[in-house]
Amino acid sequence: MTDLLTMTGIVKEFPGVRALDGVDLDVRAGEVHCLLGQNGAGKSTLIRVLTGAHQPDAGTIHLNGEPVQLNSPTAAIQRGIAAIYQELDLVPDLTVAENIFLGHEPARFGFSRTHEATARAREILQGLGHAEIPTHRAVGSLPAAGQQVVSMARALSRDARLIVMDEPSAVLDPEEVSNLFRVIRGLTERGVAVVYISHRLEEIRQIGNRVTVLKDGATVATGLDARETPTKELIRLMTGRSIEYVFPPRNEVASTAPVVLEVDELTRPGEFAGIGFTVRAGEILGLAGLVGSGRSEVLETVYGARRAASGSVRVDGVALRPGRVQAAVKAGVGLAPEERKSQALLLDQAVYKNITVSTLQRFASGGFLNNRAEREAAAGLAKSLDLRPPGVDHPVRNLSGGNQQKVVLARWLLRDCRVLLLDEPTRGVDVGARSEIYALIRTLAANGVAIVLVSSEVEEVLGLSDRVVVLREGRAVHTGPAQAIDEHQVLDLVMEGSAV
Amino acid sequence: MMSEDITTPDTTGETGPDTTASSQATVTQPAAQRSANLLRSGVGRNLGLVVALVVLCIVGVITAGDTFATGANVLTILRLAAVIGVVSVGMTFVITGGGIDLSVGAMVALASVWATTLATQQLAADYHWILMVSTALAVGAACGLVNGLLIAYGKIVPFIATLAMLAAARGLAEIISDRKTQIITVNSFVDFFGGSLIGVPVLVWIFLLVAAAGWVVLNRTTFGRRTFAVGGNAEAARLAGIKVQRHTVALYVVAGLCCGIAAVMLMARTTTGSSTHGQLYELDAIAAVVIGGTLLSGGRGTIVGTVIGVLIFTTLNNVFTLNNLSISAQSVAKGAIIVVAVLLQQRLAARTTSS
Amino acid sequence: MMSEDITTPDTTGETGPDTTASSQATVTQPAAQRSANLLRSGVGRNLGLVVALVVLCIVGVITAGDTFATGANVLTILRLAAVIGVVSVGMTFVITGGGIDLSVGAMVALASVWATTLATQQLAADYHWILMVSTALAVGAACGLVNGLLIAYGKIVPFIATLAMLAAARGLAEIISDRKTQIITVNSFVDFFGGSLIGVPVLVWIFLLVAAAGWVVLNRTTFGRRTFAVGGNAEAARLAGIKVQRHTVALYVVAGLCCGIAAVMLMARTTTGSSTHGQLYELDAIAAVVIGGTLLSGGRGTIVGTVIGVLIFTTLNNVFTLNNLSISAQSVAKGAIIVVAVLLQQRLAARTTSS
Amino acid sequence: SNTPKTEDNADKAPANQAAVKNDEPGKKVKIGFSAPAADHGWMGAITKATQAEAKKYSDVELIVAEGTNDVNLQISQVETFINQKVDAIVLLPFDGAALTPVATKAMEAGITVINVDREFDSPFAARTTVLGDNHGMGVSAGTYICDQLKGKKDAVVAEIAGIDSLPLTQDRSRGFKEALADCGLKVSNRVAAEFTVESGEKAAANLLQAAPKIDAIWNHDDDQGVGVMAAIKNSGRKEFFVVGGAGSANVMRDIKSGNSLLKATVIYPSTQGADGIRLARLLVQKKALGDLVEVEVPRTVQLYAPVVTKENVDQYLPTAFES
Ligand SMILES: Nc1ncnc2c1ncn2[C@@H]1O[C@H](COP(=O)(O)OP(=O)(O)OP(=O)(O)O)[C@@H](O)[C@H]1O
Ligand SMILES: Nc1ncnc2c1ncn2[C@@H]1O[C@H](COP(=O)(O)OP(=O)(O)OP(=O)(O)O)[C@@H](O)[C@H]1O
Ligand SMILES: [Mg+2]
Ligand SMILES: [Mg+2]
Repeated sequence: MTDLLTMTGIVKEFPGVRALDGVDLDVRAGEVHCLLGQNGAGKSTLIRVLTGAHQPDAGTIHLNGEPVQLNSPTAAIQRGIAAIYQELDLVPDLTVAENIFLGHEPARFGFSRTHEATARAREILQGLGHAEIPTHRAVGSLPAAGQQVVSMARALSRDARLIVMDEPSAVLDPEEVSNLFRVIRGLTERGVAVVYISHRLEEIRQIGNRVTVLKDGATVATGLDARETPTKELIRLMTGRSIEYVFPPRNEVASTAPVVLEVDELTRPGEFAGIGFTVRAGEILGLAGLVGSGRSEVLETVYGARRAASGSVRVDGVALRPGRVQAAVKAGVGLAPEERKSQALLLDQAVYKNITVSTLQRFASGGFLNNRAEREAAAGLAKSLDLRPPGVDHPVRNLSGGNQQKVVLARWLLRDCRVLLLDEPTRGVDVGARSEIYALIRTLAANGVAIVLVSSEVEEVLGLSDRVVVLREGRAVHTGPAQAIDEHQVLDLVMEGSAV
Repeated sequence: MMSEDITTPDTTGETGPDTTASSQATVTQPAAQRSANLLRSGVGRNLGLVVALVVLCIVGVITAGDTFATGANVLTILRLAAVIGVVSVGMTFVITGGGIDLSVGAMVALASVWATTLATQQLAADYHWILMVSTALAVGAACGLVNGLLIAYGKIVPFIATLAMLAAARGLAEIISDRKTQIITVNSFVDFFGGSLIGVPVLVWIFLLVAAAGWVVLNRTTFGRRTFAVGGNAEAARLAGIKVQRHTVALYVVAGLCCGIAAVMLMARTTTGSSTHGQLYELDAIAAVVIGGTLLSGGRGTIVGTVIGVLIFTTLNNVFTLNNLSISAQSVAKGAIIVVAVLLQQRLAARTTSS
Repeated sequence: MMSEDITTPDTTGETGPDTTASSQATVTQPAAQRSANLLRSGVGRNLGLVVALVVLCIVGVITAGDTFATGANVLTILRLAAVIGVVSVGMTFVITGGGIDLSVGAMVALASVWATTLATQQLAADYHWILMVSTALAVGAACGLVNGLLIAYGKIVPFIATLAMLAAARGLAEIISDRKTQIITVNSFVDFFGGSLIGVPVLVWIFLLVAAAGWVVLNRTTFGRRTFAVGGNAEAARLAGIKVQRHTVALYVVAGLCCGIAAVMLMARTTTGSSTHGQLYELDAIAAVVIGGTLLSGGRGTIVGTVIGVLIFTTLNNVFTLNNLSISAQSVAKGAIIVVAVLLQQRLAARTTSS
Repeated sequence: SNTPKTEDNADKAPANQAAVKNDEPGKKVKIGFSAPAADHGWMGAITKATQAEAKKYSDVELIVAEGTNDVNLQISQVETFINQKVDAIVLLPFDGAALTPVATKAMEAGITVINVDREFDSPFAARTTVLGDNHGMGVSAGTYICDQLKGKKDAVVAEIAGIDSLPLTQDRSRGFKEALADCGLKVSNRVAAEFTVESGEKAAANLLQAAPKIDAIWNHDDDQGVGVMAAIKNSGRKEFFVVGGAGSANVMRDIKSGNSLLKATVIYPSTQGADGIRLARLLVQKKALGDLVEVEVPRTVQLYAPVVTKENVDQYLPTAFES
């Protein structure tokens, strides 16, 4: 096999940060080349150099042996490079079909051919196993997973020789991931090369051919065999240390521990119905289910961000006023929402300001803020979460995706909550930080916080929670201790009766 | 602007902004249902505005029935709406594309002055009035081009760049005209644009044409799609291979061109070119565009809404004048009516989408 | 607005806008270095503006040295800056919080008229001029409250809500004053606000106080921090437990209050209240705020930048007057200078951050 | 003096003898001039005439400030003039009352202030005031219309005013109303425009709809009148006649031609600023106003508001302003 793409000595500097410091990457036609590295290692930056979104400060790129200059996304697209970016880059008010064909709309004399676009979009979505996504719906109204599918469809809509996928599976559930893999295999059979980024090592094993590992903006290993290289070795290459990738031991929840959160018959028509559960102090309740099963909606309703049509939420026995975030916050409920960019982050603000925004009162006397105290508190958390770069004065916008997620989490860890609602807390977080986060969640529970955890990784839900609730199409189909059920049973439960 | 963000979530809990009627439609809908949806969503989105306009008309009929409901008066309203309407169509493009243009009024003034200088009029008298028209269009487009270049390549915030153009273009218009009102002596020009076609004034035809063309371009062409994309998420548009900068320039040229057309219309209406033409058009146009439902932060825009917005403001003026209301009372009433119209629009829009 | 989106990415590929020098600072830095950073970042962000202002002053000194560089002239500039400066400080809050306020000029007019009615003046003459001041502040705050309620709870786009307030407040001012200029006969009022303290006019003191208070509130209090959060991402702010609606109302009340203060200052300067006061202050204030570096789409704002922005515009006026430029040429020059100042600001800001 | 086009009014046409003597160069005079924004033709003409007048004198240096409708800015312009130590200030205030304090300050600083068109509310704010006769304009227009409509009891008279919030507009309307009342008429329809061509056209278009039958229209301003006439032409209506205001050259030519609905106009001189310059110069150079026995320049000069009709238009056309 000849090399389709060779990148050598790529350097990219941002003010104050050397994101890429001499990276090499070579990709062959028809292979799935995996890119591994910790949060902030430079994976996304490398991808953006490859797609012409960033200009490298040094280094060369060869396509099919020819040196190329990719000085704009258009240039890269013209050379057959397509990408699914980590931060979904869709236009929320355009429809699904319009987003898929953005920039290369089927048109005659400048007039868009809507029917052709719709038909072709439907075809591509079908190929991705998502024929149910309506092509004329505004993308902004789709859930994160739906948007991810649209993003994939967009990459596929171009006749690309090389498709780059930056954490495409972060918001997908297991079934959808296998769907994605089917598509990828189809692509590689046709000789298309795929660069695949993920923090889930088991995915690398399933789909990858070769692996390149980045650390601190430099290539530390390349051409590793995706199936053969031991996990320990990969983690060591990425982090420089060895980490046991396991869940910390559970603390027993005393059956006498007071019930903190009681949710009863919570209903929002069209989203979920009759949801009820209780969480004791120190207990972790996991919500499992497919994407779209309504887990996020349940959390947001409990938090008051959505108003329940019926049903009640009680904290320490006191009913919360429905549809009032304030009431929930006052009662000591905190929500780490799933969409960090739109629901959580103040992108232009410094890291520490993002971390303290929910706890400002603590750092203020008479309304005046003590910046130093804020910075110190934030820095402490940044350290324990292994934030990279560790400074807390950068605007959050400049952080890598995984590190942004850590900032969101840090905000809620800082707050003394009675109830913590965590929606996909480890999305896009690397293995090293992941184990830190697990430990932190456990510590919080040990300190008496009632935690509700939503995650698309069944393993994580089972490994971390004490009890699980399984949701299917907005209804609870199973409630019970986490240890009494295994991954397959959960998957059976969530899939049961589904058309696929 | 914020409103969008705080508009929805608190009471209803919706976060998706565009849950119009079409969201229930499924993939396999038959064509008939699809067009019904289109109608429903089109009316639904603008229902409140239409209702506001109808209510206004009813008030007009009740308070000044004999004069309000005449064909002549309707044509008067349309003629008044025509000039600012054309400007507003251009403004809709710029705002949908995520920008703003404060210089529209000044561009109208400059174009009208340039197209009515003695030299231009002499040429037009010798050859054809089309020369005056092309001068106005060229001046408008050129100003738009400067705006666009400053914004897209000079990276100056649209508000500031077009504010600078406002000052500069009006100053230039004053210098060229020496602050004199330049009277048009080319009769063929005045006759053509002052005339009527099938009973409808030429100016109204121009307005209809520009609005229709604007609608088609915004909704049926790749240029329109890309305008939404650039306004909705410029970075995404760039990554999709759209030449965002070039597109931005084009949007401001469109706005400038519309100002050139509006200048021609104003020249025909007043038979003059003057540096005082088009005062405060920027506010009027932006108000019509925004009340029509175009998002000031970009990414969502509607020509139909803009046209209704323009009609609401002109009808309001007409009804006030017919009723001989004092100017001060007009102001207060205008403020109140705007608020009521928008509230109505929201409530009705919410109802149609939730049903 | 778009500019932000298309500003950065294309050529440089940067997306982070706020990479000031402070980004290297770590928590453990010594105090000296921290304050050096603060200085550097403060200057860095506004360096271009400061340079523009300095260049303007140098031009002033060269072209009209004997009068420009006198204390009296500096005070003239500051007095001129004071009124619009106070309005701009309020506007900075609203824009940083993701809104906009077009009604500032009208609120100034209404507050000035209300505070100078015969009845109010009679009361003030009988008791204390503080009654006139409180009337103006109350009227400003009340208008701001209405704006805020319409926007936060009525969910009307800020542009439209405040446009309605513009019309209504000016109309009301005309009705109250019967369109007559109301002359202030309470001498104690005029004497106090027209006077000086340590050689500096009371009006300038008020401006300094308001600006300082604005800076402290925006940068050192929870209220300010929340303003950034609400303007930067209202949904995130809401989910972080901030009372977004209540905060929004508060922001418009702040703007209204500033207009009340400005009305008092204008009353002192003109010894009148009038429905024609404050014309086009909305454009002037927004221009000063935006040229100062506050983001029109919210989430980023700077009082220092606003103050420099106001000073640039007022100094420009002063230099023009001193130099007797032809009036139309002044307009053209103004447009050109605005563009140059902004370009300068960008280039210099880019240099300091990349070094 | 030379070109009659931009200076000189009928009332002082014969003063040439003395004026020539006064015209001889004397001590250098630095004059500051400030006026509202030239957002309409008459205001533009005022500034132009003022500048043209100043150019005629080798001993006058004129400093013109940017026109503005912000009283705060205009006050600071006067302050700047004071800082510059000008000898005189010719001030057409946006709002007379609001500019009074700073004008008083200028007078106290020893600067001769000439108040033009919109009056200060204190006698200490200006040395001399040059005024048009706004109330008189209304009276003249009303009287003329009464004469033309004589006997017609239920005649419909419409009024197109200028910027309604200006005292001068209110004065004109008051005079008009009073004159009409004298002959038993009243204003049936009143709209206000903004002194611009465009606003005139807009206001007239609406007005013509509001009143299906009209006998006479008084339009306050001839520049906005261009738009008014365009709207009338567009409507095709001919049943009434129009009286203008201010007296632009265009309108006078129309009157002269005799085939226009415009039958008359009432003069409101746009040379007030120019007169202000002359008076300022005389005052600073301590000269007397020619043809007056009095050795001091008078405190108030109020210009006359004559009605121009086809009969006497030739007399006024040369001094009319080109708007
Ligand atoms: N626009 C920018 N300005 C400044 N620094 C940046 C910018 N973009 C990225 N960085 C920095 O570059 C480094 C690499 O970021 P990158 O996004 O490539 O990481 P990543 O490997 O994709 O991490 P993750 O797994 O978390 O997505 C980080 O330290 C980040 O803070
Ligand atoms: N792929 C999809 N295409 C279209 N609609 C979808 C899709 N996935 C979910 N939905 C709709 O979105 C709603 C809920 O989605 P949401 O993603 O919030 O659920 P969730 O269980 O919280 O999943 P996640 O945890 O991944 O966010 C459902 O009502 C469903 O109809
Ligand atoms: Mg990444
Ligand atoms: Mg979810």
